[in-house]
Amino acid sequence: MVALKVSVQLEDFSAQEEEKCLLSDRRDIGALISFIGLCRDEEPPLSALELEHYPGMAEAEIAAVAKEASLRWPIFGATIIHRYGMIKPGAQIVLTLVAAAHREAAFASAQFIMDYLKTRAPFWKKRHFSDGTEGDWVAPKIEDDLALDRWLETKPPLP
Amino acid sequence: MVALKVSVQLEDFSAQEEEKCLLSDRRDIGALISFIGLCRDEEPPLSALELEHYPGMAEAEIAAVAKEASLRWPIFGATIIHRYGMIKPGAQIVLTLVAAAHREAAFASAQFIMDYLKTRAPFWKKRHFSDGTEGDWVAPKIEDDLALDRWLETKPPLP
Amino acid sequence: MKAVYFAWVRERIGLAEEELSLPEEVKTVSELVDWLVARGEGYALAFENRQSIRAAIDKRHASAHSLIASAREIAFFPPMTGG
Amino acid sequence: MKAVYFAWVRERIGLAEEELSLPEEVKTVSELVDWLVARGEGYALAFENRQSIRAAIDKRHASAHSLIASAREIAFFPPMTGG
Repeated sequence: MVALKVSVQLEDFSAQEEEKCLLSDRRDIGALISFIGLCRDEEPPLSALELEHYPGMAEAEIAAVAKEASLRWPIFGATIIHRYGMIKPGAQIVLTLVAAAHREAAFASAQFIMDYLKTRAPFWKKRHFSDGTEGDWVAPKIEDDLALDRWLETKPPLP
Repeated sequence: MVALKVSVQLEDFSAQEEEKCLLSDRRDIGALISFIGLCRDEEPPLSALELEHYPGMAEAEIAAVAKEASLRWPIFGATIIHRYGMIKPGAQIVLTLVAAAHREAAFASAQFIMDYLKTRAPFWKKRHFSDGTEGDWVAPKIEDDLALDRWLETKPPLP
Repeated sequence: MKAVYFAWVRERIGLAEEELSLPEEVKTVSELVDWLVARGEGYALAFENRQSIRAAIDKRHASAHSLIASAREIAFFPPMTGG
Repeated sequence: MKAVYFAWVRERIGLAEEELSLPEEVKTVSELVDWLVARGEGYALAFENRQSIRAAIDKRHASAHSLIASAREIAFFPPMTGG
């Protein structure tokens, strides 16, 4: 039984609380990876990033990516939390936790989850600037599409 | 200026405290990776893993690996803590934190640090079993040497 | 059938969602886009670069050729930028 | 010159460290191992599989051919298993 937890939420999260929850009292976990994505400030200065999402589909897509990771690597569990709403520079946006017996599976699946989440989960970022103006929508990065290529070598991509 | 912190210590560590320290009040960090290596229980059941180390060389080798990671990837900082002494199943052994603007550099350098640390930092694990017997020394895994190969493609190995 | 729009597709169309009564000949996502574009300037602007617009049928990723016959909800949105 | 031993090398030799007074002809790590092996059974056992033993000179990784002339501290240990 692989413990997969997905949450799409307005509130901030505590990586520590989630880690405790994922580890519970297991003594077979040798590697715990935590990835936290944060809101970076930019030039011109941001007052916030606004994260829009597609309720229902966002949860389903993240869950599908987590499930796929658990089929590709021997992991014990994964917790993925993605926030929406107005997020200030320095604040947390996304958390991916993976617990496994060995570090290779933990690293690979955490990176896989982040790569696929970036290009499959329906979230969109809009910049709001410190001078009060509403900025543009963040454009997707070409590197994010390229990042998927590394996973194609071993197995077919998600449908 | 890349903030590199290395500690080899008997006491347990708090990943959360170290993360706070590494993030400080920066608003340019977009990705924070935390890797925690834990003592897994085995068959026959362990009472503890005893971690022996070479004082002075352990710190120096880990610092050299962290420095090399900071030269290979654009990262803002890294914190590496490795414990020694008697460590019970479920307890923490090693922490590697990396902060960067983007996830690619954070993932790659955290994995690089763990791979090199495994094979270069002078630590040795001895099993102690629940029935009171002192067990054997943990043998190095062939995968740990193979894990280094992936880093040779891009740049020469550490001296 | 309900249509939902996100991010700058929503802004350009000026609606977050709407009920659509489609003529029978609109069978695929691509044909639905043609039909929407003909409805007005906002739609035309939203779909001016059609390759960059993604679609979902009942909250699952769809392609231009996907059939919409039994769809309850169809979504249009720009490439995703989460994570 | 100080010699330090770790893990099962330490256990087999039965010492964590010792002061060595080396004859002049012992110039490399490899020659030092030969000299140690000749000292007794514990040493011979510790170095019975020589390729698997690692050495460090003044807390830096060294090879079998490294010169030990100016070394203050030389260490011998099995392959590392930290992390």
